[in-house]
Amino acid sequence: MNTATTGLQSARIGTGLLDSTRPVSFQFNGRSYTGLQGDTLASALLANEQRLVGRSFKYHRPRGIFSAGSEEPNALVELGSGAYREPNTRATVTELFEGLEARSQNHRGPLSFDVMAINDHLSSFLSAGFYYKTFMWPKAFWEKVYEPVIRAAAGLGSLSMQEDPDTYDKGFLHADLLIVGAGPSGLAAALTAGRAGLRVIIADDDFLAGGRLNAEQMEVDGMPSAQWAARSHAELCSMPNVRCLLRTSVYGAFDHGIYGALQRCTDHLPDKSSEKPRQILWRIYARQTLLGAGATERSIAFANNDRPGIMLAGAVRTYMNRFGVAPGKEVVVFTNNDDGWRTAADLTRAGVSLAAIIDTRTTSAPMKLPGVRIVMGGQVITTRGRLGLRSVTLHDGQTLPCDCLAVAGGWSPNVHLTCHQRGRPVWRQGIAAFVPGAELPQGMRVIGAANGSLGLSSALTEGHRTAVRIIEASGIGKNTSSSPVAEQESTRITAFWHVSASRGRAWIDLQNDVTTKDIALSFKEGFRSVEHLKRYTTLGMATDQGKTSNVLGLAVMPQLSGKTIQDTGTTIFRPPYTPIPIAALAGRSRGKHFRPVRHTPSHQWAQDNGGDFVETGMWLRAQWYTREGETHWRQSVDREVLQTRRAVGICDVTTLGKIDIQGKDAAAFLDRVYANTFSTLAVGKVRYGLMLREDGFVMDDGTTARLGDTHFLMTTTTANAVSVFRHLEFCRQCLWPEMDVHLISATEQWAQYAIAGPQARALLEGVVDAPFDISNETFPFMACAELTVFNGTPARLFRISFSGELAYELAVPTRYGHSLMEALMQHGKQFDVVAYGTEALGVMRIEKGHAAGNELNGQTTAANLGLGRMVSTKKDCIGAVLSKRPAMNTENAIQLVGFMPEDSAQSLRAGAHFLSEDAEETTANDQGWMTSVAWSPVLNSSIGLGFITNGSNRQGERIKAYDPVRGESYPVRIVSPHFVDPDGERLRG
Amino acid sequence: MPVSTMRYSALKVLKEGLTGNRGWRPAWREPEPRTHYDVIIVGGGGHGLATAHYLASVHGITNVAVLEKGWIGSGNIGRNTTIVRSNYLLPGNEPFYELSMKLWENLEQDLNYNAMMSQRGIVNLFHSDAQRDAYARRGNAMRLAGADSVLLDEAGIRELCPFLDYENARFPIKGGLLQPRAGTARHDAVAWGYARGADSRGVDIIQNCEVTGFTLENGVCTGVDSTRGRISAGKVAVCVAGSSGRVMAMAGMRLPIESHVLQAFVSEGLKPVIPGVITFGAGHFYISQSDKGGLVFGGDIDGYNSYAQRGNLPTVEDVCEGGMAIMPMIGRARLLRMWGGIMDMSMDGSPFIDKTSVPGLYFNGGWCYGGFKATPASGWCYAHLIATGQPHETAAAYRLDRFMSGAVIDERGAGAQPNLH
Amino acid sequence: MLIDHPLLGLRDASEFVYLGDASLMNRPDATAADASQQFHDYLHLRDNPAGLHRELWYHEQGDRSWLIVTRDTLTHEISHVELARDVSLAHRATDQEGGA
Amino acid sequence: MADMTLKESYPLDSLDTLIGDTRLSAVENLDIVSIALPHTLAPEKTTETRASLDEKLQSAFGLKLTETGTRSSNGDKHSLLGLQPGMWFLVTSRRTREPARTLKTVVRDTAYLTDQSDSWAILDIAGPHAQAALERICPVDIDKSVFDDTRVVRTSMEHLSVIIERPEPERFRLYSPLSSAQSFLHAVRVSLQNAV
Repeated sequence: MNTATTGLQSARIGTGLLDSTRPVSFQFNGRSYTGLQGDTLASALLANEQRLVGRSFKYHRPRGIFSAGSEEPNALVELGSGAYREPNTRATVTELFEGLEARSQNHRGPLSFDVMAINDHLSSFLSAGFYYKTFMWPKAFWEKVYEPVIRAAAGLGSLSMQEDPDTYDKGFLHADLLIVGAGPSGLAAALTAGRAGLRVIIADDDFLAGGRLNAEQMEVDGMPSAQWAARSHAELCSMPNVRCLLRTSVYGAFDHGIYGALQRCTDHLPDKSSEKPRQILWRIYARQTLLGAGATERSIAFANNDRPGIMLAGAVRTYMNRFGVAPGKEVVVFTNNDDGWRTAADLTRAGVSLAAIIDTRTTSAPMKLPGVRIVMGGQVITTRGRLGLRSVTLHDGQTLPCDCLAVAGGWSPNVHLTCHQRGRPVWRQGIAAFVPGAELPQGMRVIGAANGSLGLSSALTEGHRTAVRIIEASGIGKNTSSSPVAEQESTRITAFWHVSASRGRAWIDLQNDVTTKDIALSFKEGFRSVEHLKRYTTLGMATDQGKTSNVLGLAVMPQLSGKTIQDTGTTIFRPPYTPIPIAALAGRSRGKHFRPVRHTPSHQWAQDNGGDFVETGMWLRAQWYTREGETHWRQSVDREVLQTRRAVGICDVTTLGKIDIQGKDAAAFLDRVYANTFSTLAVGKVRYGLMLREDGFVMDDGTTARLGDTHFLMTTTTANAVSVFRHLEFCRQCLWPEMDVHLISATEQWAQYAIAGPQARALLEGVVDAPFDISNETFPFMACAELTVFNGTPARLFRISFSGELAYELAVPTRYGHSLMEALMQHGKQFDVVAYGTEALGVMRIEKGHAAGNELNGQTTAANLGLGRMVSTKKDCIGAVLSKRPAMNTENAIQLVGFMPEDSAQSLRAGAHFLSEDAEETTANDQGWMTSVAWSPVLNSSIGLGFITNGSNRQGERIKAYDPVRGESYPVRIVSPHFVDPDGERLRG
Repeated sequence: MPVSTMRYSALKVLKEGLTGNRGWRPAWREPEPRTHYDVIIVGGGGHGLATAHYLASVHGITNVAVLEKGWIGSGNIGRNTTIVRSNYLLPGNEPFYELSMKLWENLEQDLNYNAMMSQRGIVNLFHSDAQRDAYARRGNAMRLAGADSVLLDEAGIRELCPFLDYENARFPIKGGLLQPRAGTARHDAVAWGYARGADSRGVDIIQNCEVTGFTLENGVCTGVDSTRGRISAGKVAVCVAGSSGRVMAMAGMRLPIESHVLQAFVSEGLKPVIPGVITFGAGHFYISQSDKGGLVFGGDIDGYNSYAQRGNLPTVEDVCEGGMAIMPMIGRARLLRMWGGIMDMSMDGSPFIDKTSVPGLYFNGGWCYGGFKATPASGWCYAHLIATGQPHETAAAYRLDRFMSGAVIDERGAGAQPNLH
Repeated sequence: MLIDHPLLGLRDASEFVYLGDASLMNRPDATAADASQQFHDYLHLRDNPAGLHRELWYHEQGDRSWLIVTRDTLTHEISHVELARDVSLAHRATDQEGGA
Repeated sequence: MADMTLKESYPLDSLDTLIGDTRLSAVENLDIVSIALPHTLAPEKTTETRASLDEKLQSAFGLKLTETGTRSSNGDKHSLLGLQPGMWFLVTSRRTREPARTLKTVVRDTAYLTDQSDSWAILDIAGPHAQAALERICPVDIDKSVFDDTRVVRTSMEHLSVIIERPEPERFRLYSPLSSAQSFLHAVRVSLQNAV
């Protein structure tokens, strides 16, 4: 190991596809190493003979590098530091860059001496599902003792607990053909389709196009396979109609040809200060899709098959051929198929010492390997070497010293994306693996190894041929290509899963420490369906989602049940294919940009005048305007209320929903959507409207003005503007399509201001242009008009009042809103005008007893609100019939009334429930609740609105307001909800 | 007749460990169906198994079969986000869920099975005065029903969850409603525990047995036809979340239910991060952390009728946006697996435990996405109804005819539109 | 999902808002003797099929059309899309003929 | 009587900026009026009304009524956007403070009109990276091979309802709700910064 620190890369035996001129230095567990440009973290660690890289989940067994791809179960590290820390990162797919920092995870004390490894010695007490059988006594101990210990021991890496410092982006791509995987079949298909002119997207997880082509010593079209891959990729990149996405994993197949893909843009760059997004989450809309995702090799179950140095045979080839790394000094190959022999061949070719090749088959050796010990019909029984493999023991008892065991258990096609919808893979005995089933996602075809065509030649021709079929079907272009040519290597296999002669634990799922014993136990205890097996043993539930272990587990089951593998069935593959950072799925929708902000036209004015803002849906509204010397919001609100009631106040009510309704049948339409009648409303008049849902509960309310015979302007509450519009469109298009009615939102078109108070008219008379007359006689309460203000600006004026004062609402085209607010305030000075916010608005509407959001909560009826008589009995309307249901019209239904504290010093709180003072505090005795409260500067008292059973007949009664979550309980008296000007003289004055 | 079952304990685990774990026996039998049962429960999910357990253990009715078309626990109890709480608002709901909470608190001792019920609390965040008042109303309603609730201000939330975004949030956190006794439980283990409990008292759990029809004799339900033959019964109790519409259609019934897909998500395993359960209503997001270390989270239903146990991308992204908006420190944690469950969404968001218009046929369903936490009380009250013929007092509001009478239980005030509940 | 809008072609379902069973278009007659029963059934009871489902989608982020989409609730496959207003008008026409 | 007059102000405040090789600019001098064709149950009557409306618009603006999802235009001066069945936006350079009233004298009883001039913030994005930038937020396929100057689309971008058209091969025009103009500008700006 001392060589490692010096950066000699002592296991480097060639340069493979690396750039030997560009050394890259990095750190692992605080020690410095050197690799080469083009290395992964895993290959660089192997080059430096760092074989111990992590610990397993449950038993904390020492683990090394097992694979060369995203299926890696063992070599998980914490990457980066500070806020950039990234737990559970696979060393096998982490592109090496200058200054990379990685740490092993899930151990206490140094990696080589993990105190948690005690679990390994206690393993017989920690068998599958043991925790369901204990930790139950004493009862209180679970949260206090057992669970904290378990939680601390479980988990893998840890988060930095800081905000993710990177930015992320999303995007939408459209293609005639999406090709998943740039291996032999994918490249062949892309070349064919691209040359024919189709819009093609080809995506691959790797930072190099080629897949296995880069890992093998084979030839395509007479050149080395890796060279062919590079050349093909270059040609594809040069085509304007082709988009090559490397470092991009297509993680999910969704309905109707929509795919999710994650492109890693900056992860491999040393400079983390980049302004550009770290990753882009693409949503790809593809007419056709070719899945060329390749295959994943699997292991064989034998005792202690999890030690550092035990590696998949295909991965051994990858490290030698692509990364120029010798995986060991003395290698043994253990195989059940011909592919394992190619590893042996490459090892000897590379001059790595090959101790023996053990083949479970009793056939004759598929190839000659001069000077290599060949054991046909042999088995590896167990292995030795705590922190790294030292030897393997064969079935005949002899022990072979070695530091690397290459295991070839056969290849499993990567069928995952075919299963993301309904597809169920089917077993193909010939290759002893599951292949895609018949039910593929819409528009998807599978090619190459993913389709079970394991040979190179068949992968290339299958990719080409399928692309030709798609071109012909698309009618877009013509095929001009022929299939690339390559030799067809032998892939014969005789299924062999489990060395039954092994005594010790034989690992199936390396990361979750699931062994053949656990599977036997779960079977014994009755957990026999594959789903029960998975859930009881946690097989395949680790970060690799069982890529290397599922099939092995499914194959061991039948040996117990006597069933066949296909009858045993398989668990379902779910997205994502590889784990996706949560931040990437969120994209830009973070912090202040989580959702858009809506501003009213006079937002800037409010900001300049002490406005304090509150979120109302997407809107920002001024809730009050703080003046010099005001230290508490109540001071501001009281001032605004008093000044409005004394003189005149102005409030921005632009956020109210406005719907322009026109058509010959507009009036009749309103009669059907409102509980009360509008056809009788005269032009130039406004009416309060109550809208019900079809179930008879109140949906929304607002005022609607008749601007002409066939022209109405409806206002909705701010909260319901969108849902009411949708509802009206439903009525118009689906229920009464014969009506001549047209809807368009005018919410954004008009800046609207409430002008309320005794001086309101006086103020407006100086604003409205001649000859318009707004005297009480010509422009009484509930009148409206289209006119002009401030010398020619078109405007609409409505005489309506939410505050209970003499009040108007004045609307101008939005672009004049800011200017109007300034002008009104300036012109209003002489009338002692004040700007008031939503809080003062709320105080005044409560003083007046008007219902708002807290009362119109979707659970209340017109009767509850004291508006029962508004529901016309003369006509049908939405909600009329079901509003008559008995339980909604009982004797002691809740009704909206007012409340005042018995002790004037007591301030009321919304959310308090009402009970009789002597009643026991139970659900049965609950009589209602307080909906809205305010401090009334007019009455110098806290006042409230609320619902209480049979309220309108109980005025004057004293009851208890029960508010335990605020530690309060106090007497209140039921009063009229109209605290101010009950007879409404002011608003008519 | 009762069957002897081995008792689980630390000692047992120790003894078996020393003797090579050879002595363990199946957690439940695999019996052949008999020709007749006093009660047939259709559906071997959490609620069905719990019903069987309480029929046997509380009401002494042991001649019971649970018929499951697949493997037990294969429905929503096998695919939920494991949250247990009783923080409801309405009198029709809260006492029922509080009963459930009390049953949860004694579940492990009752079942001799560790379902890892973990009372680490749930907090619902609020962002405005109106939301605060609505939660105060709810918290007080919970107290009236004997549940626990704490209304926290921003400082209280900071103390509980220092890792949330307090500086830069689009919807600033003003506080939250906390229920300390709420938490999570190991969902599969709940099904297995109830199955083992019921089996040990003589209940036959019959897997891979799909009910294909009800046998009706002059209007009375007297049994079922199944893929394993006709089985007669005194009472037939349907309990098939996700298939309610299909199964009740066999009895000629239309239900106030739509089936929708709800997605859920789990991250790679991580060292402890999230203390309890956190819900961020404004961002359609809730999250907890499993004992294995995975962040378990979810949000709204996709919103369209579906019987496919999978959803689509817009919801996935919407949920993760909510997560990043409220706790940007989970950004570099990776989403490991997403899946979907079929929710029987009712017209007011509340469930049904009731007799049907067919004598002898009972119905339990419409749990929306709230079925897991209800499992014990659902079983308890359903068993009570089946055994006594009378609704349990805490479930009396869960009637099928409530839309006719207008006595709806609409927590959200969304009206008769299932995908809004 | 993608919805093949009769006027606009394939559009992402996220542009749409879902309502539910297309039977919600057949609002009962409020003057009928059993109106309360009819409205109860109309608003609350569903076939909720596992298979072909005719359902209402609103193109809120598009042309504001209400569509009737025929979709398989088991596979999510969409086999037919119509403009709800056209269907409603046609339905009315046949009703009137029936009435005449 | 106050002798004040009201000034116009716009949320994008005459923005005109170059990001890399692509230009972002606000358009603030357009009038937009929605034109709705009256419903009638008699198909021939509807066809008649539509024909007469079409004729009036052609003579006044040289614009034909288009199908939903398509647009007609004469240069940048006027354009007609088919946004909904039986509903169009007439977009013209600003001439009056009450365009709906003015247009009424043209179309008379052949259409219902609503002024939309102040409902939308209009943003032009022009340059080599315009399409690549919009690819980050626009779910609809806007590749030049399928999206040209005859098309108009209303869709959802960054949670906002946005109308998009492509008057010229390298220039897109975006209409977003006025109240959230700042949020949408941010979205487009970031898209461009990320794409260039």
